[in-house]
Amino acid sequence: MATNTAAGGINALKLWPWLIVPFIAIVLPFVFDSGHTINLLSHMGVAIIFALSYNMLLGNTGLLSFGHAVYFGLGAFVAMHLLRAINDAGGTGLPIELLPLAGAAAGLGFGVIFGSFSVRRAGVVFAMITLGLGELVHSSSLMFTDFFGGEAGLFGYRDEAPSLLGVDYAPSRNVYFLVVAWTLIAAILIYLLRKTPLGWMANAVRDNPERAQFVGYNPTIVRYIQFVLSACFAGLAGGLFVITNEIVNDEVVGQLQSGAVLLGTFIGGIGYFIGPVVGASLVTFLESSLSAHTEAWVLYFGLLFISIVMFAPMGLVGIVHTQYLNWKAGGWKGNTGIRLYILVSGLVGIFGLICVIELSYHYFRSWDPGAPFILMGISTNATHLLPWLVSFAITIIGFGLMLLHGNPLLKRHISANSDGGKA
Amino acid sequence: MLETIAYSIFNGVLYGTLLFMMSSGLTLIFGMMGVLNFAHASFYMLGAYFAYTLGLTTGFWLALILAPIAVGAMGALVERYGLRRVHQYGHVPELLFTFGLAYVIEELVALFWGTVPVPYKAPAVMNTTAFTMFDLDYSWFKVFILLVAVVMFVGLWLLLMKTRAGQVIQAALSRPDMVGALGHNVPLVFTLVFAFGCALAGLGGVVGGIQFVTDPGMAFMMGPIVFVVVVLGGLGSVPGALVASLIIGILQTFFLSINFSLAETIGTLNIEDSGFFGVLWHMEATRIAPVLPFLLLVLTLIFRPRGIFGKREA
Amino acid sequence: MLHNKKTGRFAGIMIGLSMAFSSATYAQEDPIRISYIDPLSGPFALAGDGGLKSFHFAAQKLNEDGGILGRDIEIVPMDSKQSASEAVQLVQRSADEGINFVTQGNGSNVAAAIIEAIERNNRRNKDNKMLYLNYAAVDPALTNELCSFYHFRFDAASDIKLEALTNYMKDQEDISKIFLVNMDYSHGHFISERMAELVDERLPHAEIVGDVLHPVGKVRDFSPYVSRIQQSGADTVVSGNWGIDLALLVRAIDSAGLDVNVYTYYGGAGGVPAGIGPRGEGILRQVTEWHADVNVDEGLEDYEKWFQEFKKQYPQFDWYYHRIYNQMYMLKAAIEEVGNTDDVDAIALALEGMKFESPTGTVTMRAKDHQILQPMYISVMDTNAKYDAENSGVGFRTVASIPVEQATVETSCNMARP
Amino acid sequence: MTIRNALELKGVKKNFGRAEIIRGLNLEVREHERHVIIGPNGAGKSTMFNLISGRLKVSEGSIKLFGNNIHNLPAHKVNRLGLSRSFQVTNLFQNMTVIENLRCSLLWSEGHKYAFWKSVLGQDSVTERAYELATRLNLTEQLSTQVSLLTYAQQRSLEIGCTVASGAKVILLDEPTAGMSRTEANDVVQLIQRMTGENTLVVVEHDLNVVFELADRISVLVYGEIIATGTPEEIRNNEAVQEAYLGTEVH
Repeated sequence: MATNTAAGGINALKLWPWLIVPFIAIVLPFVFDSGHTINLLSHMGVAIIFALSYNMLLGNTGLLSFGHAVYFGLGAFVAMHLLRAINDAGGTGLPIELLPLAGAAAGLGFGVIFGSFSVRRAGVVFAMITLGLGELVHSSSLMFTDFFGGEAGLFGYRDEAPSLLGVDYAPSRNVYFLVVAWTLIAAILIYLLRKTPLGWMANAVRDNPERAQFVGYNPTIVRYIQFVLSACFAGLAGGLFVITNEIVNDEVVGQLQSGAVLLGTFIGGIGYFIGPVVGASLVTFLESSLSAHTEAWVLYFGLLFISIVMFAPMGLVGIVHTQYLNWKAGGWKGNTGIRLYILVSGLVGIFGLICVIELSYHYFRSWDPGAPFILMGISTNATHLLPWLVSFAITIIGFGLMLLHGNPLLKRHISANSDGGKA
Repeated sequence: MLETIAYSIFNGVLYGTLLFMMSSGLTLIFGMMGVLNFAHASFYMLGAYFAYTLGLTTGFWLALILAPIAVGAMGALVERYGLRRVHQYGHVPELLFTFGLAYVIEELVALFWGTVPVPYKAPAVMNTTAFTMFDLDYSWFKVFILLVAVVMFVGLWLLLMKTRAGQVIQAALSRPDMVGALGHNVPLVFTLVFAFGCALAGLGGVVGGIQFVTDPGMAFMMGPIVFVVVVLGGLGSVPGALVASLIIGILQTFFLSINFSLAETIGTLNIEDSGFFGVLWHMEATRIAPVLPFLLLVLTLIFRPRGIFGKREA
Repeated sequence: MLHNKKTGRFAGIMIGLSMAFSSATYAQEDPIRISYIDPLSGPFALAGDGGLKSFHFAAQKLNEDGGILGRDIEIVPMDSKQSASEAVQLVQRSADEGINFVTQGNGSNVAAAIIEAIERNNRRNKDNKMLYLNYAAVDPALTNELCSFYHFRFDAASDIKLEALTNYMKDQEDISKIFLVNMDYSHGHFISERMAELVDERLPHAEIVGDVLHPVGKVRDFSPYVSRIQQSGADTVVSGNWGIDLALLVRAIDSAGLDVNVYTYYGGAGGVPAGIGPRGEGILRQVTEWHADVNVDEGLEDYEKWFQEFKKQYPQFDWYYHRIYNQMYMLKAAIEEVGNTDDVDAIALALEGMKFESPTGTVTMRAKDHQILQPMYISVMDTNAKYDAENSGVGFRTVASIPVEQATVETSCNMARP
Repeated sequence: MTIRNALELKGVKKNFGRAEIIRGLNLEVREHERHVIIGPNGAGKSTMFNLISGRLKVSEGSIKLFGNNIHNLPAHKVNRLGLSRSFQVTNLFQNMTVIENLRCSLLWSEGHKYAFWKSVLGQDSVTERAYELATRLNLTEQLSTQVSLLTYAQQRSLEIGCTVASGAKVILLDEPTAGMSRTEANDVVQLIQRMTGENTLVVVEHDLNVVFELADRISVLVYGEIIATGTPEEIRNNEAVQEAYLGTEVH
């Protein structure tokens, strides 16, 4: 009995994110009531499902795909054709709430077909096949205009379809709640899939395909089923995308879409269930907001991605998690100050780097580099030496302190402590 | 038809040699380090831009030599301070690193040189007509491209076959795990090979930037094709890269030069130009040509993952 | 106003994160804002950048003259990344910020999506209607099947350009064999189909000897296409290509020493002159509503000053989009006639059928489909032109001017009006 | 003789290019016996294991497992027919814990296949057997330790456990005591005896103490051929063996 209670306690502990996150998700649109923000939130939902499905491949099975948008996009097209048929039938047929299922079915179908020859090998061969397939499907999207609607794409109307719950889906907020519901369903299913024999063996095949063979599993079939399920969820995300956007065109199957999901998933952290959730939300948000504030957003994006790959391959969630474990294990004891110092000096360095980049963009891209412009609240002139000197100085001092002073300090402190502990 | 074939072969070879300049570097890097360098085409782009900028002061001929060296130096820096760090995490992060690097290089190029194509041109003397074939003029520059490619292939071959460094690289290509056993400084060898591969791509850029257009989009467009060449030729095989470059060059040129579709050749058979098979039936060869490399890529990987000349699978 | 944009841009990334959520409510006496939704990053950034600078400049000039109803005009740049779905989101954002006017030009697919998004917004959100001013998307469908009461096109549609072009070609007896090279999407498909009809109808002395479609932005080596042109014996090439795809095509034609004339839509913009340089001289022709040397040919002193001022301010670019001039002044006239910016329906009605005295002649916004009708020019690349295009050392010289009557096509538009 | 053969190799050959590594190998392993393969370095012992377990393809000849041909079958099919193996180098799921490794090894033999509709942790029989195995392996203390953090000897015993867990009747162990101290090796031998019980066991081993302690019968592999098979006693007294192998190693 005692163990049972303990287990129950653990379950309750593990359950709280599943309650808190949806609660926040439902409250959010009442806090930010602009249509654009709600749309952005809906897009995050779609991106989250897509990224979670992607991580079923990359994180769980170790399959790096450069063409996952194929399943997202084909799911979206099939769902869109269905929506248009519903529109044409005067708003009768499948209820709009179930439309994503059509996308999921399409994703599943194409996953079955394309997966059959993609997953025979993992690693680089798989990556290259998905790259080639992605290009092929994207190219054919402009050739087969009957199905793909050419480069103009296809339109449909979500409010001209029957609703299961009698909701009017014209306002973005109602759509948002539908997205939250589907995101939650998909997230729970994907989470549960990780707990099944297939989910376990996917991890096993990722780590050691040979060993998996010697316990009876065919790695190709494990990859294949995992791939098909992943494609199915990608299609579901695509179907949901149709409802939020009401337009589908060739870009949903394109390379940029495939790249974005890879970026988001990796930035969040492929080793964690919530990694893709965090990453997809962040990337969707940055993509729509950063570009409104700076020309250099693609560069920032690239730099963020590279830094994650180089310094934190477990992603943002990984950073937080390791620090948390470290803190819990008492690793912060006596050196919290040093850690804070490293963090602050790192932020100073980043601040300086942003100044340098913004100065460069003004200097090289502006029609009049000499025109005064506002940098971090201060009016400066990019043709003068001073702002450059200051920015470079801040960058160098920030990163210099972090790398040459803070880090060694922390290392010394830790090793001194552990030596002391042993002695 | 003879005209078309002769033309396809000649122009295909020309295009193929350009592909070879880029892919030979990539195949060396992959064969040795196992890194499928997504940013390889970015180094090709840097070659073109460096040559353009250097050429403004030093003239084309000096830039032809200096630009690849500069690109090689960049490559060395990237390997030393970027890839080597990521190497410990495995091949997927390496791939992702170069994937991100490609974005960053493109942005930086657009920042420094602008989004407009730069007026990078061959010296006037090379724009004169060298010969005329079937009423089409060929400039000295095209002859020059062929020449550079031949020199490069011979140079590479000599380097790999006749020098000690080449022996080490060859050994590494067939058994990457054994290089350490040869008693060589493996990280240094890696850096040098990466730099050398990048320099080769840079050389491709110096020439390709003139033949095509030097703009920040050039890497994005060339990138996937280079992969196709490397995979088709067999990862790590330089002769394979040459053959694959030529095959793709000639095949693509041929598809573009002929007027062919199933409907025109066999007859429409009352098949309408709609629906999946209908569209395919009426599809003209010219519209398929650009997709052809990717079709080859997928088919190669399915049926012969080791490529034409490769000894081991990817 | 430029200053304002910079303030917004450099407010700092950290602050930026929180800013995106604060969908600020604006006071009424603020500037009249126009969202500029075009690619400002990525491979198409160049085109978006040029358009943005032209709009900034036009707004600046208007503001110097007192703006509209005494209010300044502010161009709000929004990066569409050349993506239709991104553009749909940006329309939504504009609506949230209370912006009534949207302008866009790059890509008819994006244009179609914006029309849909605005129709949808105006139906669902009656207090905050919007107007779409299209300065460069040329798909005829936008003023035919897809025509909308809230969409106005200030550029000549593709069918009008072909009309003007063939009206010119029919008097050129030396044109006998025409080869079509176009991009493999609806824009190119339209030209290939419509051109075939027009040649049949109108050019008894000419025939089409070849018609190829190639994928957008993927071809690096155009020499195979050139070989086909050569084998067909064509003397004239017609191409709707733009950007790199056109630059590479013309370069390949030049380096093969082929003696053909290339008639294009976009020979003077989007990096083409810079990409081709003097090699396009005598080969490259374009059909446009304007080019720099029209100033000289027609003695437009005031407009030449406008052109020069722009060049001085943005040395990398040229004043290429004459339609932006038309668009801004016609919008000004319409708003001033109505007296406010909120009654979008009334402004649309004011724009309908409006006649405007443009430097190049009278232009009319056709009421039936909201397509502008204007005189057109055929010009050829020429090193002797007074003004270079994109600092390439070559400019354009007028070959023929096409009066409005010869640059008009009937429309099938049957739009729903409020 | 009512005892049937668990494993039967007939005229097996294997070439790598021109080099013939296995040159007409014949071997019979009886059911329930512990059969040890010995031989000098480079004799082809590991290659033989790789051929049997489906890791390599046979150039010529046949391999039978309980009368079924298994040569050139993929490894997972060989496993499902009742054969499992360990490796010279530790070969586990490095990112998983001890108990997770055991669970993974049990899933197929417990008939769960590729199921994605049931929870692994909900399968009581798997859990039960995994804990039982862990107890027999003396790894109860390390249940939730990631295997990469185990000691070498612990990793080796876990590997034996995983091999047994997969439910195979025939188990191949490739140098289970390689790189271990004498006491560790003794522990492993006991562990093997304890764990494998009724199973048929084929072991490649260098340590002759281990060999003679473990083996019911011994085969000697020299240059790709079996030159002798017999009880430990017979092998000890076999002249050919002494000449070819024992004589050169045990001075």
